[in-house]
Amino acid sequence: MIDKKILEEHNLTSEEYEKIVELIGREPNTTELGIFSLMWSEHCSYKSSKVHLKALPTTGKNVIQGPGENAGIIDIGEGLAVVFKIESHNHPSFIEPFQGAATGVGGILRDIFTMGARPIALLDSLRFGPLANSKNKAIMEGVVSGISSYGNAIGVPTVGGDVYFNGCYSLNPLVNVFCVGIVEKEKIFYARAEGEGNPVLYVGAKTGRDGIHGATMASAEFGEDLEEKRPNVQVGDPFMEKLLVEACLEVMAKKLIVGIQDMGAAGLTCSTSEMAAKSGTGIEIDLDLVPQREEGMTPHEIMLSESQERMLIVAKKEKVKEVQQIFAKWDLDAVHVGQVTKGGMIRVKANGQTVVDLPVEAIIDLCPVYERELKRPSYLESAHKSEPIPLTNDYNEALQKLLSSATLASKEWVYRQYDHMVQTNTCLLPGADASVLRIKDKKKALAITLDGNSLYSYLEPREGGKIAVAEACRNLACVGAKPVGVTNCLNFGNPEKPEIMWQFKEVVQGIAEACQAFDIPITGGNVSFYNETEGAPIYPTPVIGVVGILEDVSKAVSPGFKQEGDTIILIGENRDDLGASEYLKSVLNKEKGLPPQIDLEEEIRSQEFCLEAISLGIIRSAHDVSEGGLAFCVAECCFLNEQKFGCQLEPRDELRTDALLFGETQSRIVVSTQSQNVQELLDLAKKKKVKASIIGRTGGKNLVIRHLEKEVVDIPLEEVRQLWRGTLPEVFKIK
Amino acid sequence: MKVRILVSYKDSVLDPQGQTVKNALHTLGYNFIEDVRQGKIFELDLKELSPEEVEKVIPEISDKVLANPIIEKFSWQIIDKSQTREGREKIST
Amino acid sequence: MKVRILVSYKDSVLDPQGQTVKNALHTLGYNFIEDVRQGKIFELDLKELSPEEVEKVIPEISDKVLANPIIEKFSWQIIDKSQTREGREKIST
Amino acid sequence: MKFGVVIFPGSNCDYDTYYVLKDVFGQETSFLWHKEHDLKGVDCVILPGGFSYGDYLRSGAIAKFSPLMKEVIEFASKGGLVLGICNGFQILTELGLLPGAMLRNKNLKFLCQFVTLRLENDRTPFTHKGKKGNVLRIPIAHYEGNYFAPPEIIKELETNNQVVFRYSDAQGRVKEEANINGSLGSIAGLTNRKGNVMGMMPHPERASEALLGSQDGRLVFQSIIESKNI
Ligand SMILES: Nc1ncnc2c1ncn2[C@@H]1O[C@H](COP(=O)(O)OP(=O)(O)O)[C@@H](O)[C@H]1O
Ligand SMILES: [Mg+2]
Repeated sequence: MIDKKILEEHNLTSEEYEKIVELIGREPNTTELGIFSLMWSEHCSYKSSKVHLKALPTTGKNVIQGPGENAGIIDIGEGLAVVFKIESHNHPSFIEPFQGAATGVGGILRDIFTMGARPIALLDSLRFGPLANSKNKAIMEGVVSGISSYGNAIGVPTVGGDVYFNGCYSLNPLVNVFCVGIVEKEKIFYARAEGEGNPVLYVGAKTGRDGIHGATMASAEFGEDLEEKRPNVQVGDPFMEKLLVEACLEVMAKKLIVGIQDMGAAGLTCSTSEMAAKSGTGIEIDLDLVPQREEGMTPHEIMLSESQERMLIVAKKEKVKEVQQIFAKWDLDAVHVGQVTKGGMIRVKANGQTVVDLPVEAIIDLCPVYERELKRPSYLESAHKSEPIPLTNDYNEALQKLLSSATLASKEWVYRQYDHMVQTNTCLLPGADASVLRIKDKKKALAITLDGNSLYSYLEPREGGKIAVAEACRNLACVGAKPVGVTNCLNFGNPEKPEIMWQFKEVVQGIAEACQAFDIPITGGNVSFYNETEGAPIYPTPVIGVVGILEDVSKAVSPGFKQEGDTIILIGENRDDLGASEYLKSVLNKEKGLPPQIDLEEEIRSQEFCLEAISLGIIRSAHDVSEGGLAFCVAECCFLNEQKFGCQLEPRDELRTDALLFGETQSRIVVSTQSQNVQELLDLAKKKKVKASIIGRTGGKNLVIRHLEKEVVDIPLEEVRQLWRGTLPEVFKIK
Repeated sequence: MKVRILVSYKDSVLDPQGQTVKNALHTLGYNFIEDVRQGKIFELDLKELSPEEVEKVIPEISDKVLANPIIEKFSWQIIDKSQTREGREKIST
Repeated sequence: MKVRILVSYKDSVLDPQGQTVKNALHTLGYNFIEDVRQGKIFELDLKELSPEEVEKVIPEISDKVLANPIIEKFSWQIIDKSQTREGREKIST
Repeated sequence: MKFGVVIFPGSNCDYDTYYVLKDVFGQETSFLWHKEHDLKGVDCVILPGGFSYGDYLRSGAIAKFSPLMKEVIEFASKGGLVLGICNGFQILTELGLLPGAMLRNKNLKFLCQFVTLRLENDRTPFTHKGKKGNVLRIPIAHYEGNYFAPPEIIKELETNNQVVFRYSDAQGRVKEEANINGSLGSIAGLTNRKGNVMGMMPHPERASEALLGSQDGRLVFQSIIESKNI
């Protein structure tokens, strides 16, 4: 008998259970109930987010595949397409940082190569609690080495990402991994189970009792029972995955198969039912044939296992031998476990008995959808209440504090653990605004970036959503690339709470608005709810991944100043925007105020100007102004030049000095140029209707800023550079 | 005194390292090997502690620092010469 | 039968991992720990072999595959339940 | 010059190396599958970087048993040119074609970054286009690249002038701060006694095109290509 307790264990409500009974016309057995529990979980079904995600623009003339497949696909011309997707692995990374993060990388890689694409780059967006706490430190150390161990071994470069620190992530780190692949247009593959009688093959690792209920775990808060949820963590095997990549790409290139799907969350259950659903067919499998790592596994366990590095393939009937030979070459078995059937049923046998007999439609399409209650959270009022910000009289010290805050400090400690050069395409290494990857033998290149400031989204969710998109696009503009497609990972608290749902809706609206303004499609993404531990939610954290195209790779621009004596020009305007700034947070200890308000029209003009100036070859460096404001931006431009010279700035705005130095007004870019190009640059700015002001000159050993007739900053560059570079290594020093 | 702590994946957890070693050994013809599990070992030199102290402190250290109880298990032994001989320990040179 | 093979750096080779563990333990206040060396352990399940066969084959495998004789040494033991108990083996759960 | 790039199941710099030889240098280049026994008549065998078997045990420990390695050993013993890059270097030491072994990097972390190297021996088939004392900027990407050998071997290496590259600062000074992974003698690359087998941890194939930020790695490939003349 199914009682309340059993339903609770399966994370199903009694209404949901009644609906199941109605749909299948009988009571489900326990294996079937497990299947519904997984497939109707928030993680797999998007039941709370669906209604809001509709707001996102998903079409465009270059979109080959929008949301709904393993990854999105954009046509980039010359017969090529770019395939990309982002995924979260937050809960597992908290429980077991190393393996949680590693298997996150493994999972997103499978999403890309199942589409026939060779993965060419990974990026990671990480959020941790303050490093003064040794637990957070251990989580970060484990996560970074987990990502590095998997990505490096498999030979996909991790070329960028971002890391932010905030108290809200202390018991809830975020690990979002973004993967990009390239495929020839006519070689794209989909998760299809077409052709009645076609064999279903199981390849890759054996099935064990791993992560049973992982998807349900990602669909519930962590509470007291954390310990019990622990065994849901899997160990990644990048070597196995490497074999899978090569073998799968080979059978796909030879067109020996019909469709392919990885077994990620919800394992065999999800792969069989999704493949069948997309093709209007059914699938029949025999669990006795499924390779198993442990003895005595029940059908329930086999169907729900989340063992990593497994794929399900529907092969062409007459090509099975050939498929198996290719897998054998890579020391892998391709085991024939079932076939495609007519009639839309998932039928599973074990020991000669039918243990699952469910209509695909009930599992996938008829899952409940919720329009949950919304409520504007009450914290906003007090957080927005304006209060005087004390003026400091030591800006040198303030800048040093900022530079050595974990969020702004150099992330070299992180990315030097990642092989970011393998595949020899990385032209702009991590450290730039966006990473640039050449496409061998082509003139054009890809530029990729990730962004998402959750403090903005916490203090004004809609603005935060907009800014995340705008800043990611601005990062691309700074290297000379035009955005072509967006993916997003939305990390939030418990959607059953009206305040969280409101944050979600607002952020999504903001993202939608910005994507419409930029006219770029969202081709997919991921929603991670229930990022709460013992009732404390994380800040709403949208992470935006954008892929762009650089028409001529040789014109890529990097953020570091290039030569002494160059003119420094600020694109955009300095305003009094200290609310929600990193300065308030790390120097004055306040997470308050209104974030900067973005004018998307102004933003687009700034970016278009930057792109044109780069294509004309009249700027030598470009770096956007974001967290830390103008002073930090210019400091980074100095740090990133190899000759280690400083600069002198004298901006003439009538503003509070702290706002001028550290305010986070949007749509600003700092560029540098040789004196002979200054006039052309200013003329172009006029033509493009953007504000451009000469604010200083590169050179000297110090970073000097004058404002309102006073020298407000004057520090030896090498000294602060050591501070900025040394912050994370100092935290993680081996004693 | 010397304590040896062995840390390895729980039996239900996949051990890719052990699997790879097993496959390599099979390729080399050692087919009588049915399974391999790989783990870590820590040899600790300690100040002399009472048996009760050891009983308390070693599991504590293992749980807190050496093993991740979520996926790993540990076992430990006090090593003394006589036992080692009994255990037919051999050091290759 | 089960054989356990322990592989660790030779004493002449620096063991930074062991050092790091030792330092971590000291930071946590376990100051009575004087030294830590870290190594690898392999647990092999074998078909029943004669004592002579084991004597031959285990060192062979260890030398050829499991340990790199330039930097590592190995030792091994046949594990049987009774010995394990003597060794005061404890499995945490 | 005919090149062969060996593919182990977990190699991941195989294609990078192939691309440089074939497309950048225009050389006849083929892949050599590790399970076969055929060197396809090449003049130089390259063991590329990567994680040949996942490297769970020790880097290169399992690759040394691949069928093709028999042929590689024979080829080397007859004086054929063999270059091991990164994981390839680790495999060469496991095979015994080069002395020594690799420990984990001294900071116990994977390291991926450009480093500077001083060229110590310009009289090998792999470096004769350079000059002793040249400073090269080439990236490394490894976890186990901390070269170790017993003192008597190190002495022998020095006496026989087998050390080819050492980690140095940008001015070519060899000092402990520049010895990024802790290698004995700051050794980044070495040859066998005869000089026809070289292993190096840095990746010359990642520094052979201007677009990638350095062309210093070309020295190695150019030297091999022109090695028939020495
Ligand atoms: N987790 C990470 N993994 C790899 N690279 C990272 C990571 N975090 C930051 N980086 C790199 O460090 C540089 C600075 O990051 P960030 O300050 O977030 O840049 P921005 O604010 O311009 O987006 C970027 O080049 C980024 O790719
Ligand atoms: Mg930026």
